[in-house]
Amino acid sequence: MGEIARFVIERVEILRPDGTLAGPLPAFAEDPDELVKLYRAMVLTRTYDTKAVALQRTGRLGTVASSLGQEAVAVGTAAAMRPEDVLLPSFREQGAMLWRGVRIEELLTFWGGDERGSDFAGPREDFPVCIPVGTHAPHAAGVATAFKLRREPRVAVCVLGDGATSKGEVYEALNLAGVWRLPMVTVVDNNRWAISVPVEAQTAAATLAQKAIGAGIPGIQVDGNDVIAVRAVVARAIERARAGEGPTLVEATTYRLSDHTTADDARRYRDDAEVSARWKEEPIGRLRAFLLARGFWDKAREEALLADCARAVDEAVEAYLARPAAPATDMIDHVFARLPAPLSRQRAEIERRARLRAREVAGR
Amino acid sequence: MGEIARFVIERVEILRPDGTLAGPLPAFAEDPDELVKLYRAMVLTRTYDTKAVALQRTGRLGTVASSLGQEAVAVGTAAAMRPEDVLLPSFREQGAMLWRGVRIEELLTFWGGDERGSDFAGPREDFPVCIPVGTHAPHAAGVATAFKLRREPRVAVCVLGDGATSKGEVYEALNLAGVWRLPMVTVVDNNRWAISVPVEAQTAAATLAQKAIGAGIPGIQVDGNDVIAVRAVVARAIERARAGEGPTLVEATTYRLSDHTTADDARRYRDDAEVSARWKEEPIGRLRAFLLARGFWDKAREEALLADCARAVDEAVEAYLARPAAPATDMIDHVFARLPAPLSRQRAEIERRARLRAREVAGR
Amino acid sequence: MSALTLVEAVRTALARAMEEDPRVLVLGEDVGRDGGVFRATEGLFERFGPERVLDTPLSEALFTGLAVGLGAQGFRPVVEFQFDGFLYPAIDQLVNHAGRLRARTRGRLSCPIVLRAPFGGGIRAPEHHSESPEGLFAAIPGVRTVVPSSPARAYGLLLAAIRDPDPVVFLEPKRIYRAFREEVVDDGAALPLDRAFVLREGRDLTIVAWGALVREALQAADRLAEEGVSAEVLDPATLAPLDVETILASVGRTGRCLIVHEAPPSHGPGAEIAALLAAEGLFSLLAPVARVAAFDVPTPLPRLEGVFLPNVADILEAARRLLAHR
Amino acid sequence: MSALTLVEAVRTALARAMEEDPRVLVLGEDVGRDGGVFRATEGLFERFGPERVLDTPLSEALFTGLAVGLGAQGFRPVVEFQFDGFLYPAIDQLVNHAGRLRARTRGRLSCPIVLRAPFGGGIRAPEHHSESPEGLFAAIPGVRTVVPSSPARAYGLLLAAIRDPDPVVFLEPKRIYRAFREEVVDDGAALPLDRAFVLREGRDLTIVAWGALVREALQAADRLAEEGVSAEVLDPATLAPLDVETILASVGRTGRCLIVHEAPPSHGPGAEIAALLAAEGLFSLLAPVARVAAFDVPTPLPRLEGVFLPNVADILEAARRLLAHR
Ligand SMILES: Cc1ncc(C[n+]2csc(CCOP(=O)(O)OP(=O)(O)O)c2C)c(N)n1
Ligand SMILES: Cc1ncc(C[n+]2csc(CCOP(=O)(O)OP(=O)(O)O)c2C)c(N)n1
Ligand SMILES: [Mg+2]
Ligand SMILES: [Mg+2]
Repeated sequence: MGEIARFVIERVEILRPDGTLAGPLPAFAEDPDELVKLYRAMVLTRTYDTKAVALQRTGRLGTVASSLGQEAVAVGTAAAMRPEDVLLPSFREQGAMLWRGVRIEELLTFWGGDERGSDFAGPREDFPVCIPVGTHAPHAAGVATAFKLRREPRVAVCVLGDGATSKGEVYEALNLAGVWRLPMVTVVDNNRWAISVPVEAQTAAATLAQKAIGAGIPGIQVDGNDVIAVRAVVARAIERARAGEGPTLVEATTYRLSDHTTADDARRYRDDAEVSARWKEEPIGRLRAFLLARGFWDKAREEALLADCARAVDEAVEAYLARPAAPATDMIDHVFARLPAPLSRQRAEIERRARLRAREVAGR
Repeated sequence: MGEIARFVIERVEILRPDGTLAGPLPAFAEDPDELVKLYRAMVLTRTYDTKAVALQRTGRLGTVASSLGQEAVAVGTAAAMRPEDVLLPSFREQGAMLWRGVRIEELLTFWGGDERGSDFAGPREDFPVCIPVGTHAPHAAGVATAFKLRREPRVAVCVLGDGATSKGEVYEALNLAGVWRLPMVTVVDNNRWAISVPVEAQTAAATLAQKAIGAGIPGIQVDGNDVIAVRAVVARAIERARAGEGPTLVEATTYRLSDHTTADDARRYRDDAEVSARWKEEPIGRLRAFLLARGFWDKAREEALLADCARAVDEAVEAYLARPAAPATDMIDHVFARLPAPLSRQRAEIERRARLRAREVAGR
Repeated sequence: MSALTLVEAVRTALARAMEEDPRVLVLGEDVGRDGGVFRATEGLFERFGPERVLDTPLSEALFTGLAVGLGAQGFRPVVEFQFDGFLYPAIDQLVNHAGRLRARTRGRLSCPIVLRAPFGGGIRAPEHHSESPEGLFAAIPGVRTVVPSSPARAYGLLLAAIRDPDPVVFLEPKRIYRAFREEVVDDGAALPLDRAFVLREGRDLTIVAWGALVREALQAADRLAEEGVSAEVLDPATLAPLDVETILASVGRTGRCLIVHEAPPSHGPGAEIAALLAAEGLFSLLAPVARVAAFDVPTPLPRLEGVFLPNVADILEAARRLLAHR
Repeated sequence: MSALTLVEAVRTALARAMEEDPRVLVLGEDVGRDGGVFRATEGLFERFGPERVLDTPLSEALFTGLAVGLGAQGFRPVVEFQFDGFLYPAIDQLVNHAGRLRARTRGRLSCPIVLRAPFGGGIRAPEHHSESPEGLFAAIPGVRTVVPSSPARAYGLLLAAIRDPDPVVFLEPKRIYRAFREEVVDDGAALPLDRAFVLREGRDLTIVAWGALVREALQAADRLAEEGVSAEVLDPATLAPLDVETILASVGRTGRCLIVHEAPPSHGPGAEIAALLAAEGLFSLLAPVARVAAFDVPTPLPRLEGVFLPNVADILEAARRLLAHR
């Protein structure tokens, strides 16, 4: 009986929950402006999330998934990317999407039930929100394969949850990325819950980073409530990938402070006490404490930021609410590049039904 | 940056290719009768495979997948099981099926294109051959869950190939087995090829045993050309599972000496030289050398065995060839426990069409 | 006897089935402590414990295959899919294993499993949460596809599905989960599978509808009655295998058939019913067989869903067109 | 110009498409050095190299999703599935992503992919190697399902499918991969998608068939001609979206329609065609719309396959029954 292989999983922590340092700062973090940018992005994300939940509660938006407490994963990941990289988010990465240039109004448009919200003016090659858990992992492998075949120094970055690591295609995509040495970075946003299922009921694996081992690729864990650490670890993975050294799996450990979505009531399955305890670790207060301690931040700037974020969100909400619905024929006009002849009858039927609906509404 | 988890993969070898010992014999192997049983089973398997290929070549059997060179994996695995355990084979485990009491005639019946071949008289709860690669892994998890819920000391044993380890549901089943601590043992028959795709093109993982790590379960590699080692390692995994200690993944490294199936021509994609080199490691010669060296075997016994096997196979072939086809209505009568009323018209139509076919044949 | 919503009827049937048969298990995502995202399994975890109500890891392909293994071992797993849009990974296991395990082994092994899922649109839900994929399932041999359309039928059909020794896909119209109440006697009486329900008798026109749209069909029949038209309303309930005889008999009498469903029009059970009439009911037809359905496009997000989904006005309009044929 | 078998025509079209457009990739299991288990990709690896012809790890769900990612990036992946029975894991990606990526992003991203698979029975193949699942694919909005029935149509339709900017499932009737040769000009001329082919004109009866059974339909038409019956033979080729007009026009003239396919009868394209006639061609019908098909059971293993699969005798018998209606 002899040992034939050995594997180690490491964890990176930089900023402690109280804002003090647990390890050396990465180079980018020496620039206070960079840190403030990260801070602003997290605050904007939280402002957006809060507003989106409120809009849902008042019937002006569909179901939404808040990223409360997880902002560092999304923002840190996006900040580690270059514009020409491609993001493949799941449904809780608004922080990353906003960083990359998706507009608040577009997010609202999508979650308000309108496909036009995924026609981003900003990152044109980024994927839209992926709702079926984990099904975008193979897309990321495809995007990364495209980059590799074209010899472009670009990276596909896929973000998915702890629950998603139970999906077969996520493993399959990691395995492919390994054997084809693809420029693909997979960030597992381990917020400890998949709706009501805690990560301990999802897998017996001690870490989610070790999901990489079966794919023959490196896996690493990072404190996902520390935006500096997330950005540093993901950046290292991305640069490795960009340099042709292959994929990495990054597990970012965080906590879902909100309900799963506005359709969920988390008190049915977890204790308030657990949630309160986790509030102490959330990423925004932590970075604020650091910035304050270093003198990079103050109350005035905080107030100005909150006002800015509120204004940006409010303006977007107004624009979103004011936008009329698309014509009903949009549902058929964008399915194929050119409407197949046999569908032209159905297009006419859609027009007819839309007119009937308009009359019904008018008739009431 | 700190280490938070560490994993080791080990490999077990007992009998060297030349039949000498690389490690201590397990207890069962001290009994020559046990070893001879294993030897006989491997020889029977090879006799069956050889005959099945010949029958296919002469149009008397459908496509078949020989297990030439891999007999130790199937036989060693089956020998480690108890009758009340459940085997979930893929399509190359005739050695295991025969050991467990499936009759040669039944195997031929199935591969001859007749479902009655999977209505085993022997191991009634064993699963039939699974052709869609890896799709039986979740079934094994289901069978193991049944055992666990009923608190029965039984184990589900799933055998699948190196190619199958790329299938998502195999990972999913391993992960479930881990988190539910199921009495399930998965044996990966790593014969280095998935049709024309070598295992190096299947995964970047250095071993297939490490596929266990992401599922949080133990993984171990064994020399799959050594029936003693396979039986020992699988038996240990099974007894662990039986004792409630959870699942294990066993990778048995072997080599597919034959074409993938009778529909394949392996010379299109691999060198004869590679194959010849691997012939030196095949399991039957290796065990024979050991038995001969210890005086447990001789030429007369060998000849008698070959004659016995040939006779058993020939008798089964005769019975198989003599068996008339099932009535055509069998295709509908076993779909549901009771024929749903709406299908009774189709049943009548099947009868009608069968009569038409009989007339067509008669008319020629 | 009490007035239940459809989702309560589902829950009541699940509890009854678990009570009467220890082999019945409930599994899926969030079916345990959370009670399912629609609360269809609420209270079952507390009542039957973690060995009867199992939250699985997040994979539909996995838990479908898991159910096949459990079923082969004699359990009767009832698997919840959270939404219609997550049913598709089940198809591989349904076609390649569930639908043929009995046939493949000549009955040595079998597959007494139920896959339950909420389906259909009209609740302004996110993408992938408003699909009507019944056609994909109805086309799978060896598997029944059952769609209830009221609390009482949900109760009786779900009990039948669970007790049935073969695989059943059970699609629950989520739009009417809580839309109305109906008296349901929790007496364990199952309703027959493979049999269409004649919900209203009529002479001039047969409306065939299933799922959430049965209500609209009945409303349309009421309105038509006011106009002096007598519409029969049929709910096939088991979409496959389809109760051919009841449909043929009805249209044989009325001479007109309108098929109403939320799924896209083409290649599904609506087509099958029309095809049946074209093959075997042709000479009793007084008017073309019409389908009122969605469109052959991906389900749009909620803002356009009102046009995608058919409603009472569409049914009435189509009915009147058929009635114009004399 | 040369006489090619169907599988050679597929290979010729693949080579042509790869030659003319560097974005075209071939991927799947054993498509590289092995040239595919049916040799449809033979020689491509040697000619275009390992960056254009890629053997993937063994997973259909994976490589379907991989193709979606490649397609979104502007590649035109042509994915080979080894057999029909392994197509089902693709359905999740097809429904939830491939068929709606363009609609979902209003055209910002799209999905120009082709999924090729041999399909159908009659070659005495093992379990899962003789399926006709075209109905499941035809029912997916946003995805075309195309079935060629001769070498020339395979060549022209595959070129069209590859050049088309949207997803296509391309099902190749394996039974006739090498059954006969046909002149195929390798001039890069594509055939139109979404259009049925009138393979033989006739007055008394329309036979609609696709895939391997087109040959049988034509043979039946020959036999009927000997009996003085003039049968028109249509091959829809693109099963979804279906060329409604050509079918309606034909049956409008002949008054009789016989639909012939290898798939189980219910809930598929055969039903859709019959439904179409019941809706829009009713008053030109002189006889019931008949389907000659397999049965609603799992595809049996080869020993019973001869009864499962329809043949010329079945077509003739059904045709004569329709012709008895005057
Ligand atoms: C394939 C699939 N199954 C089920 C669901 C319903 N669902 C939405 S989110 C979710 C849990 C996801 O958990 P995780 O991956 O940890 O992501 P998180 O929600 O925590 O961000 C489930 C089950 C889905 N969206 N997709
Ligand atoms: C899901 C699926 N895809 C494709 C195939 C076709 N096929 C049959 S065997 C095989 C390779 C299997 O390789 P491996 O798992 O290593 O098993 P081995 O044949 O070597 O025993 C393939 C691709 C299949 N049977 N199932
Ligand atoms: Mg989570
Ligand atoms: Mg192999």
